[in-house]
Amino acid sequence: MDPSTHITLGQQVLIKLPSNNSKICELKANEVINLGKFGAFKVNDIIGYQLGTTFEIYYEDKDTEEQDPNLISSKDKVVTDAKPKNNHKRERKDKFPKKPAGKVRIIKSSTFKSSLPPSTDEILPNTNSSKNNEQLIDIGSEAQKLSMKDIEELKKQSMSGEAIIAKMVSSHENFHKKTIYSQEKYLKRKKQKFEKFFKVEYLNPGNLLQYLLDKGDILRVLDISWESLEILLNLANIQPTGKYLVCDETGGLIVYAIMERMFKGLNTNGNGDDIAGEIVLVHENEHPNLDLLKYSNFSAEFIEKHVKTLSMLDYLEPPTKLEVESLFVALTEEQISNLKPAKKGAYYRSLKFYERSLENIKLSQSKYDGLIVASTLHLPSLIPRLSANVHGSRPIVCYSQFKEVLLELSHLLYDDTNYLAPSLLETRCRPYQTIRGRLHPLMTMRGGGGYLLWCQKVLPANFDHI
Amino acid sequence: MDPSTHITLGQQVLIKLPSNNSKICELKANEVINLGKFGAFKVNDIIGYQLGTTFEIYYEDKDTEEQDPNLISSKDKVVTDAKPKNNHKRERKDKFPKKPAGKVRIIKSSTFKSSLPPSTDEILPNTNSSKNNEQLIDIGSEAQKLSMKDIEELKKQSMSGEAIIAKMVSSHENFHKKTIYSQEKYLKRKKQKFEKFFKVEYLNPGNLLQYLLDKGDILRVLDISWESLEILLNLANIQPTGKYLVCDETGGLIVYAIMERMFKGLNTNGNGDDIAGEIVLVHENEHPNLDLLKYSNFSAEFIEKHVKTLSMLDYLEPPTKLEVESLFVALTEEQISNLKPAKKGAYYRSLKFYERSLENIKLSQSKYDGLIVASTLHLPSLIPRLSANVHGSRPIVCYSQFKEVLLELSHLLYDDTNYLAPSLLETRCRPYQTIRGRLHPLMTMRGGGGYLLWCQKVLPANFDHI
Amino acid sequence: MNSPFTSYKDTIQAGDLVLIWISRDNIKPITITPNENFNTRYGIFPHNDIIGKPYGSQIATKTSNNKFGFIHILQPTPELWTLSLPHRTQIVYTFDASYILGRLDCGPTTRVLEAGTGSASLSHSFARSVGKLFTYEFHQVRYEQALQEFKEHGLIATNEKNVNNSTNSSRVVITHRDVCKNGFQINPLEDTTSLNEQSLPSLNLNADCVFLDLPAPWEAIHHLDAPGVLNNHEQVNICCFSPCIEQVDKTIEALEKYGWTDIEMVEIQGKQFESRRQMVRKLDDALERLRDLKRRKQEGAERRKRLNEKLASNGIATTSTSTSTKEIDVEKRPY
Amino acid sequence: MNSPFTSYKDTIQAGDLVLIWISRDNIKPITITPNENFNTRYGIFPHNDIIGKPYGSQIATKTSNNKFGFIHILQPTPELWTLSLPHRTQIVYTFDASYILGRLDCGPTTRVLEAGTGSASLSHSFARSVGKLFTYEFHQVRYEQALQEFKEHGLIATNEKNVNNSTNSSRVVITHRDVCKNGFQINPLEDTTSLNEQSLPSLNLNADCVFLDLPAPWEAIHHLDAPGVLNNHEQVNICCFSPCIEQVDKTIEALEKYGWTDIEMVEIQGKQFESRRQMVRKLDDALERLRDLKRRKQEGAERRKRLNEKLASNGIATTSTSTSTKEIDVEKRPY
Repeated sequence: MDPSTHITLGQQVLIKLPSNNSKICELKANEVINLGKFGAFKVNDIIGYQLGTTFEIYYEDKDTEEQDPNLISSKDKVVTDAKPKNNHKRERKDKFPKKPAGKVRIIKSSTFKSSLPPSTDEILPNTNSSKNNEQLIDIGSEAQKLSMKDIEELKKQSMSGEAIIAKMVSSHENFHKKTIYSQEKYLKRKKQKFEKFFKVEYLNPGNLLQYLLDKGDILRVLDISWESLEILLNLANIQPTGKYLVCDETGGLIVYAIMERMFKGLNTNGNGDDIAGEIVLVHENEHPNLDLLKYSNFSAEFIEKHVKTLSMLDYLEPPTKLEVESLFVALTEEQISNLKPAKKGAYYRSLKFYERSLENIKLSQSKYDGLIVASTLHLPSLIPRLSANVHGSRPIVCYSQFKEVLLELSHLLYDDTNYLAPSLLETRCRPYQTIRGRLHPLMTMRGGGGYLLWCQKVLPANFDHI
Repeated sequence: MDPSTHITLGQQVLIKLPSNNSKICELKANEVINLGKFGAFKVNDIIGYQLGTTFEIYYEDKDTEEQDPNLISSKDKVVTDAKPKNNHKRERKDKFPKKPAGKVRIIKSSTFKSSLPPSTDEILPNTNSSKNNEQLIDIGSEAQKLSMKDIEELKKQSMSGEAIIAKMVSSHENFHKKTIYSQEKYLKRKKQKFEKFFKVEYLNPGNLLQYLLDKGDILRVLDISWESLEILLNLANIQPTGKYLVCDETGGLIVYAIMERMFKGLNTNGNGDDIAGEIVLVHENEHPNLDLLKYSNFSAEFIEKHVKTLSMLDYLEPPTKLEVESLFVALTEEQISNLKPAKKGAYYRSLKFYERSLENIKLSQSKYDGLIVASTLHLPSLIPRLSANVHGSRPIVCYSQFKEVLLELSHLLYDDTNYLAPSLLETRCRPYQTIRGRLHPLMTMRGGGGYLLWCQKVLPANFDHI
Repeated sequence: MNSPFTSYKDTIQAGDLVLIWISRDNIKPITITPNENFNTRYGIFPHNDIIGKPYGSQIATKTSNNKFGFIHILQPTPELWTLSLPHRTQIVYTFDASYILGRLDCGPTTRVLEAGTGSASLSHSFARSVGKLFTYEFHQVRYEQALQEFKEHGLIATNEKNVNNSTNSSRVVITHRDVCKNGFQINPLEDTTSLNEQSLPSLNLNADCVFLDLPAPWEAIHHLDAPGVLNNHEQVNICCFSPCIEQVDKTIEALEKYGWTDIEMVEIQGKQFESRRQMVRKLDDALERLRDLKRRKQEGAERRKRLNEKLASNGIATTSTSTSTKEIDVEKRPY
Repeated sequence: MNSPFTSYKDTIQAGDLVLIWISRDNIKPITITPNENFNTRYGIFPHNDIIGKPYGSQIATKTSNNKFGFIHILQPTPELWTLSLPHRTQIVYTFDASYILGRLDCGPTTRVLEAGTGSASLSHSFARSVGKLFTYEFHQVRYEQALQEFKEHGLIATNEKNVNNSTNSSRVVITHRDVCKNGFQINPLEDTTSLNEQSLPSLNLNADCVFLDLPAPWEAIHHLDAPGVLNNHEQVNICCFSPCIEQVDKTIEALEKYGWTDIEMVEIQGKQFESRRQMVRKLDDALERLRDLKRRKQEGAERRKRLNEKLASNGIATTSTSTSTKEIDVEKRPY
């Protein structure tokens, strides 16, 4: 099964909840995933379906529930987001009792609009109901004839979220008096509260980024937006066979995006032996930070083969081959086999270091098909040194959270004939509310998203020889 | 007649043409204004109508045209935009012969949509005509059955622009085969070419700014947009009775906008004796530059009364009263009457300078209800000195074409307890194509428009005394 | 009574409506009252300490743990007032408000129609900058709240006699009305308005411009043609404010039907920036750190080598990296 | 034939399609041909001087007036190709193109449907980044132009045998077709397509994603349900690109009707900045200029006074102002 298209065991996926929250889950065989108030399900039940499928959790038989083998025993390993926040642990437990794992069924649509109960579809388009707003002062729970107890009862009767909401709407005295806007808000709020569906999505870089954004973890990836990330890939002219020099302070998000553009779908047939493309990551600390690659669906072997890492020092000031060789004395097979186990281990470590050093020298002398930089280091000193080995007519693309930083860099590059036409640009995705009859640009766009500088490496002519 | 609402002799107005170009005209009695290919009209004919009226130029009787008294003789003073560009003066003359001044009549609407000939209204909403685009390769003039000669004939027959276009549309073989988009473009192009209407608008700061923008003269006003200008007025809390310290490198546009907000409509009843508000303009050169005020409809007397000007040196380093008095010896009425005429003139000049110097001292010591700055001087050194005399709880608003300049200023003000909550902001007006059925944000928004820094002047507590 | 929104004041007096600036997100309107206290979690501020101080004063207090708390006392303006409103209400913010005032050509003699009043944030901008504001609100509670607020803010005279006398009357007239149903004409004998003059049978509004912030503005537009509503002697501008594009479309339809021309649809995009200083991180410093690491590693390797050769050595040279910092001004948009 | 858009090249050879960069607004595609010249108003550049040079080389020439003219020789990329297109054609620019590729989750194995081809600017982005592009153009002339271009660019093999063999076939298949009327299924026996394999009765497109840039995309959407068009084994993404909001509305209606979910409408706002250095103008320099003026005036006044007192004096002291300049980096959006 291709983990880029189908739900696969061992895969990292994004699970989207009706509340618009999402979580990342690793799909381990025989485990139960608990989505808190939205229910729980067994991983095995969703394996093999297409990524992008929306599932509804349902509970078939109320009476057998207590004896249901799906009921989580205390020995089951439960993946859950619900953390008790304070001392009221017992109360919390009562409010959100341990959810038994329900069965799942596929539902076709997960958009809000199309999952509205039919009875409200006739009410919503009534744009003339605004006048009635006059009579509405406060829509409190007193207008709602269904009590919480009734609702809990309905839930126990395994009624679907949709059905509960339809019932609530028909029981709400003032519902038809609401403006379409408050009708909509009301339904959305209720829906987020009672519906039990979830959607399983491929964890592409955009979804990963959205997840980090929702978690408030966006500064970890230098505040980059999806649209900035995507234009970076295009401007850098990423191709499956390219060899790219990369500096990535986003913990691997940019490397992941480049890998997806280069290799998505290619890593499933064997180990991708026939794929030539390579990413060379230079890092400023002792070890590279590619944390976020753990969410990718590339195997460790695949990553190791296609992503080389070395420190900026090793890249910019590589030792000579002589120096490297002076620190290592190769032993013959026979000599090795005569070593004591501890010595043997030490020898192999030295050998690995030696081989790695030789490879680093090679990498520091290679020519590159592009330079991609997302670094908080001072760019005017960094870029000229890193771009020395970039081929002519190949792009240099720098991302920064701050325009001012790129402004400074652009001035330097303007004055240097090794760079053609530095361009400073910004791209922003403006989302619209996408409900027919109520289309409008959304007012609350997040700030940030970053800026890009793009130019071509060129080879200046020697004007003395003309 | 109120020149802020009605077309008045001696007034400066904006005349908008079907081509979307505009021109500024002073309305002088008995003159003819020539709008080039759109015709010519007599100023007297439009006096007294409401500002905002759209007029059509028409020619009643073709046969009498040659003898028509409206025909411009070479002695008539003609205001015209048409400049011969090259040597083909004679050809040009033939193409655009001297226009006789036509009669004018009011037309209700000047929007493109509503002035479309009715026959095309049925074609335009046909959004399904896109398929037919397949058959269209090039819509050349061969598809147009009316020859230029025919069109000229129609024009001579005093047909209205609308009627000509309707005729052209019905004669165009492929018109119905065009997509709605190219239909629209075609009509618009033709309309701009043949229609003879013009609109007379009040020359408010927004119109003046648009005029400068159209002329490519926007850098003269520091690239400010209308929306930036308007938010400046609100943030500065402009009121008719306020006293504002202003630094304006836009040639008076900002002063004009402040005056309109303070006084619009008040200057018509007498000379506005009872109006208290005052603008104090400090300038960095010997003389202030308030060029653009010539387009305003405030009288010179009104401006002199309400706009005081002094140099930055006079404001920041005023002479003492003693110094000023030491340079002037007052004479008695009798002594003055005994002076020779030349000496008398010199004395009055000295007196004026003396009085002015005393007034400058007063202005440099006054308290102000707001500081408004649009200057290219280094703001971190300018703003603290200019804001010394601003009352507590009064706004300081700085406009700049460049954000970086305000960023630097904002850092300084953050660290200074005399300023509360410096905010750096940007406002942009996004125009939409406003034709029903074809609404969309316009893709080509102009860059620029500037940035604003806003804060409140405050009075820090003395923490030693608590 | 002078309104703090339409005239300047220098000294804080008892009875003044002031805005207490605690922080950008926390601005409180209070009326200065002798012997009362203003309590914050940063300390207690007696009104008596505020009375007599100039507007804009920072007022400091010592907190229990011997630190300082402070607030600023500001005179209200429409812009500061808008900032002080709770974010849950629908507010016309200053970015939009200022553009609207500009496009409606507002000046001190302008007469404005506004429906509905809503949170009255835009009403305050109008009240500051125009001659007369007629505002309409159909929601009973919001009408009463706004009426009360206009009175407290000195924008509606509480003992008014003649509304048409411009020098001596209220800046604002508010009417409880569904303008879509009942239009704009005011009959003080029948309508629930802020007018005290009950003898007027009807009022010539003579509005120079109109602002509609209604769910269905297209239902109100034809009512503008009723006698006395608009100023017939000059060009009248209208602005309809809607969130959804379908609403704009219906509004354009109605405007065209009732003879309005030169219709433009625009959107105002306002941004506010945070500025901060960003440390400049030099490449050389990063390289020096890496060199340092490498030296230590090599020393370790050599030491191990020497140890292997039974040569003891205890001296490890430590190097210190000196980093110099420079800063650059950058902008940062808040979320 | 390797396409310059899908593989890297180091040295410029005869027969190569290259982009000549003259200026930002003037980028010309040419095929390098021995003994030909490239003429600009900056001078004449013989192709022979270009052959054998590395890509990215600046080529200089001496002009008649003994100055230098120069150009840069670049290998085409979809982004540079887009820049080289005349602005009068409708182009999907890189801001939109890159977002579209991202949202459609494009990778080297992706199969894309595109209608219509138009200026083929987006087609080149797809061709670079996906496994297979099926593109449709209903306009006869544009179809032929695009077909010719894809062949010249090595994106359509001119001697192709089997389109379904992914390793050895064209990256692009273009079909002359009105998809609104006739859908997406390709029958090489009947259709005017770039396929040379005439024996295939029909082709499984198995598209993973769809891009529609049509005046009426809603008329094409139901055709996607025809057998073999979409990949039924996985989630398929669609992007419809329209200028007008009414078009978007009709598209949403059709998408919902035919079972598409999670519909989002967005607009990409791309900006490009010019940066420049702005001189810092100091207040002190301005004041010094004014002081200088004042001194001269006072000297003049005193001189006149002395003259009046019949005391002749000819000495005028001139002062010179020294101005120091500093610069600040600013951004400037071009119009």
